Amino acid sequence: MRVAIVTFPGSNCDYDLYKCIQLIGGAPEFRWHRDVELGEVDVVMLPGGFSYGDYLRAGAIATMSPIMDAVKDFAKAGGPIVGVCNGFQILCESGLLPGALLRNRSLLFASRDVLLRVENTSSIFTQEYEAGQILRMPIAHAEGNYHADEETLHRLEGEGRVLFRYTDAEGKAVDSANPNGSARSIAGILNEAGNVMGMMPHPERAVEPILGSEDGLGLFTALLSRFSPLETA
Amino acid sequence: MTDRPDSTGVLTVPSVMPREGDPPITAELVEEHGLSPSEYDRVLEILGREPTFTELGVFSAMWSEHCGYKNSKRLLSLLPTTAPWVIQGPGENAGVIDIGDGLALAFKIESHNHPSAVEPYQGAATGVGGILRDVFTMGARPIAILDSLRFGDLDSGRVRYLFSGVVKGVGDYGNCVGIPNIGGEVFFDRGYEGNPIVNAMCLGLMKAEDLIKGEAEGVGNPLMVVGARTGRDGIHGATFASEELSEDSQARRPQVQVGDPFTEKLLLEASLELIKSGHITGIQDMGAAGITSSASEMAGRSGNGVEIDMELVPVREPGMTPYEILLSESQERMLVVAKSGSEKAVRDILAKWELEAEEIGRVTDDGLFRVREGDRVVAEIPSLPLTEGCPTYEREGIESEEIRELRCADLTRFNEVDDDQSETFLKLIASPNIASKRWLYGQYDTTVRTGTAVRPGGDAGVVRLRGTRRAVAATTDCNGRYVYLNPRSGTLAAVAEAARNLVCVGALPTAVTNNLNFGNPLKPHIYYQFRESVLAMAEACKLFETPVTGGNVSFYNETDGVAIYPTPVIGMVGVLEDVDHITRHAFQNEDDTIILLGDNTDELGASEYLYVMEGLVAGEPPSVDLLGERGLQHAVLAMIQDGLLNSAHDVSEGGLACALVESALGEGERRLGVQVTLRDALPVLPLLFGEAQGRVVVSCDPRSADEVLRHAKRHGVHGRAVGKVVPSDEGFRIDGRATSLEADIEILAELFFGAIPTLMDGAGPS
Amino acid sequence: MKRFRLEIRVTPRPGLLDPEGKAIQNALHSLDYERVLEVRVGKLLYLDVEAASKGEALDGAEAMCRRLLANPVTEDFEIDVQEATEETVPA
Amino acid sequence: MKRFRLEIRVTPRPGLLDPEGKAIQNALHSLDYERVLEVRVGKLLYLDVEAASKGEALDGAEAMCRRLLANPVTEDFEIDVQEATEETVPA
Ligand SMILES: Nc1ncnc2c1ncn2[C@@H]1O[C@H](COP(=O)(O)OP(=O)(O)O)[C@@H](O)[C@H]1O
Ligand SMILES: [Mg+2]
Repeated sequence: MRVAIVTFPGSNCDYDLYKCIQLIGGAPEFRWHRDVELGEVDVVMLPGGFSYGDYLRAGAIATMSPIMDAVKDFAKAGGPIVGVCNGFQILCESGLLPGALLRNRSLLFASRDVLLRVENTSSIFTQEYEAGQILRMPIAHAEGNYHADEETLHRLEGEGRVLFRYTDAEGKAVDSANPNGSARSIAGILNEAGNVMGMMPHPERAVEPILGSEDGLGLFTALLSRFSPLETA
Repeated sequence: MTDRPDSTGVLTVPSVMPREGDPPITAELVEEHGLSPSEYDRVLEILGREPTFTELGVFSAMWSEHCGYKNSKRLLSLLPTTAPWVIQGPGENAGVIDIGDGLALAFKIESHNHPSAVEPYQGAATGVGGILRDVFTMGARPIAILDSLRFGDLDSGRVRYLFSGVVKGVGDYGNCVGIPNIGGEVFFDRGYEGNPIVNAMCLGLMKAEDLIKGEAEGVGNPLMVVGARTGRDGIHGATFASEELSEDSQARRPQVQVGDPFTEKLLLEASLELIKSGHITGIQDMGAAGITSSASEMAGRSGNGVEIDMELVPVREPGMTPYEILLSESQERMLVVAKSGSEKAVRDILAKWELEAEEIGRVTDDGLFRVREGDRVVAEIPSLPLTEGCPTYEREGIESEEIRELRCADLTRFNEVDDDQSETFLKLIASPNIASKRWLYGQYDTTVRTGTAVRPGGDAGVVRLRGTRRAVAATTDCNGRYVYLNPRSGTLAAVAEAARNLVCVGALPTAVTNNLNFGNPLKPHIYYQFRESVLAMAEACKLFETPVTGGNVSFYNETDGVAIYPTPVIGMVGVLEDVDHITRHAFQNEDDTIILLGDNTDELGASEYLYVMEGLVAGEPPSVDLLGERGLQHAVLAMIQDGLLNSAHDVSEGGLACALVESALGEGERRLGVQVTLRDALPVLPLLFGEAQGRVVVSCDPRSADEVLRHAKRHGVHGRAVGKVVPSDEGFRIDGRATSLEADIEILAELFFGAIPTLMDGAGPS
Repeated sequence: MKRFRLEIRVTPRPGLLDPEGKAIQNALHSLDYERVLEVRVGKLLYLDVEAASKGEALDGAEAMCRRLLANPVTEDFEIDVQEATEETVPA
Repeated sequence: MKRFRLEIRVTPRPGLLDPEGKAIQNALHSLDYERVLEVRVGKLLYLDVEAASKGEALDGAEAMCRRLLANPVTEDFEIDVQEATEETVPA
């Protein structure tokens, strides 16, 4: 599995994703925001961080980067795309995913572990999880409050495109378990075609016991299982 | 610069000329620049003539306390600075130590107290920015941040404003650059009401061979400014001497530096790439006094000279004078000495990171710091006397009578109480100095870079080192109340506590950086505090074999003539040879045996108990037995390395009762109960809440308890099993001879985790 | 070519929660400004541009808002334009 | 008592670094809006208040700006006030 990790000025989880892909036996490659081609890759990942300092709106300026045309073409052609945190914000800002990420309702940056319930296990990203499985992984963001109009939310729910929801340990999506005020406790979603996903929590930070959780691994190994595992660049 | 005569040939250089419009040098102007008459005589001697206005500004900055260390240098020279593992001691942007496996750790702490008092958000943010640059200019990639903060009591709106602004500033900057925060401290006490303390520490990792220094090597090599443009930010206060102070001039010349972490991130990547590329010979952060200090210090260290042209510096605003450009403290800038012929390569690397690099001068062989404005030379000063020639002083130090009285206050009346302390106990748990600091570090990214093995909230932060079995740990510590009441024992306690914290996570204490936050050193009672403190630090660091590789001095922390508590913050780093030794402060299993190492004493002086319950800052702070402390720490490390311990936690503010609560609650996810019996023949208050030093609460499997006690004995440490970990619904219970303390775990958790959020709720937007 | 100063006001769509506005309102109430009934927070952008005419400056600004400066899902925008005079040119 | 709508514009002091403005300007340049010469970013606040008169509303607003809404060290502010009509009352 060859994974292109796109680095924007201000990305700061590119390296973490890189190590994570290596860990599971995939072949990561960095792409720079000024590149115009992605090259021969199986998966594209947009990392977390503060592209362009989060100035204007988180993820907004990154959508103007030269590489984004190639990313959009890759999406159109059905290639799998994962956006984590700032990557999720960029996907929403660029229209590859619906909705927007607003400032956390606490108005504070939120950094802690959260619990997520897996809502859909048929997507190419979540097929290794069990339905209703509770995952633990860190969040670290100031703008993770997912917002979309009622109609969009309705469609997301109806089409099984809500991938993860913030819940408590019992799997209940209670308000106190919602770290940022997201509509319907949404933590991660899928596009209509099923090949583009974005999430605010950081699965790549939950892949080794020493980090406190390995629950993020499933997302990456699910993708790996679709491609020849060891294809080193 | 190419179209000008060879700048290394002395003969072709025109002589120094005052600029048109420069104010005349008068005794008042000299005084406003903070130079004493005898210091000014030294300036005349060095120059052999009267300085220009620009030169006066340069001397004023370089001989300020901040750059020149005039009131601290002599005492600081007494600190131990060497050990086989020290690669770089004091004198560079950051200290560097060997941590094994070919890796080196660069680390340093720095204060931003004054800027944070004026504008908490930007002050704290730029403080973090500065310390990151100190570390990555050494060639090290920053891997962790710690922050050490002090404020007044949270019941004041102004304090809450400062606190929330500072925390947001520290967080936003580090979060954006992508460096995890792994720890630090915050302490609230009226002693810091008008004058908060904001110290930031950074750790960076590199291969030992990648070390690069801030030196201007190679005559003829070009000097380049890289990064942000120069504006009128934070120009030395003395600037105002050049014009009448008016509302208008205030408005036009904001002294506040605005941080841009986005540019910093790019600068970080570009700098590390530059250093790897081999195209540069030196690099230095432009910190205090900007271009002046970076250029002259680089010249001074190498023994060469530099010539720079102010017209070549990219500026943000038109009409800036050489004086302003030289002294501007605009952030996110570096000074680089490139190899001759590598100018384009340097520019290309910066361009890749969307940054500018401009050539502003050259390294010369004449040992002079020369500043041009086009064809005119506006300053020409011998580099070495400028950077090293600042007069240093030893001042008179006398203890304050008033503080001595406080220390000698009679506290025996507190030995009389023996009734139920449950209410007191709950009050203490909810004191912001004891309660969980999650409100604060919940705003800091602690997990980015996927290296953080122990996050903030424990005794010390731990970062694993990828590709090895190793990890590094770091902590900052200082109880200013102790140091206020007794500078000597208070400072010994700070060093001892830092080392103890490292040992509790399983690390061997290795080296120290310090931040000496004090009042006005010209006052004898402040200088007394400073002297006693530095002497004690030297003694403790020698004994713990933790050399001091750098640090920072912040004087004049006073409001309306009242100084903060003397606060010599100890930033200590340690090494774990095996990540399997990482130990946490939280109890892990029901039925584990709780063992107390070290002695309970009847000391109640300077305690959080006295502050919270009586509003008192008084009494003799807990005494420190350095040798006993060393034995304890060796014992704990040995137990951890033998795999005996399930948790280890040092006893500090709030005493034994509070330490037990912290271990029971952990980070709040898996709460456990506690049943402990204490047989000491001690008065109730010191037994429960006294802050005797040299104590650690550990827990282990009951079957290992004997082995743990044997280890303790072998190291001459008093150890005894005091109880066990129980399910949380069995509650929290301490039985003493004359008292018993009981509380519900849920209530404790609510107070412990809820205290600061409740106080900060409705603090308003920042 | 003339120089124009554009004032662009970007505001959250009505109906969208504005926690910052709410927090400011609460803070004002706690400072005893009880008669503050509602607070909404937006973003203000000043753009200095060169253009042949006011109309051109305005058209450019609208395009920039649509493409980047405002998020169509959550924000509305309003633009004022005036020719830059000595006074409006920033220091 | 009448209802007034205050528009408060809070802007960074001239001369102060405005990294956000700079980043937006660069982004606009990369979108080929080369003729954007300068961008400054400020905050926009709409306050609906009750007051006896326009003058009272304005005085109150000034005090609120000084005490809370603008940072006196780094920001300037400007206030416009108008009587609230059906139209200006927010949804
Ligand atoms: N308290 C201290 N203990 C030991 N060394 C110190 C202390 N304070 C400053 N130093 C050393 O003096 C040198 C100058 O420090 P400093 O002026 O803080 O550097 P800069 O501000 O440029 O980063 C540094 O190498 C620093 O490590
Ligand atoms: Mg420095």
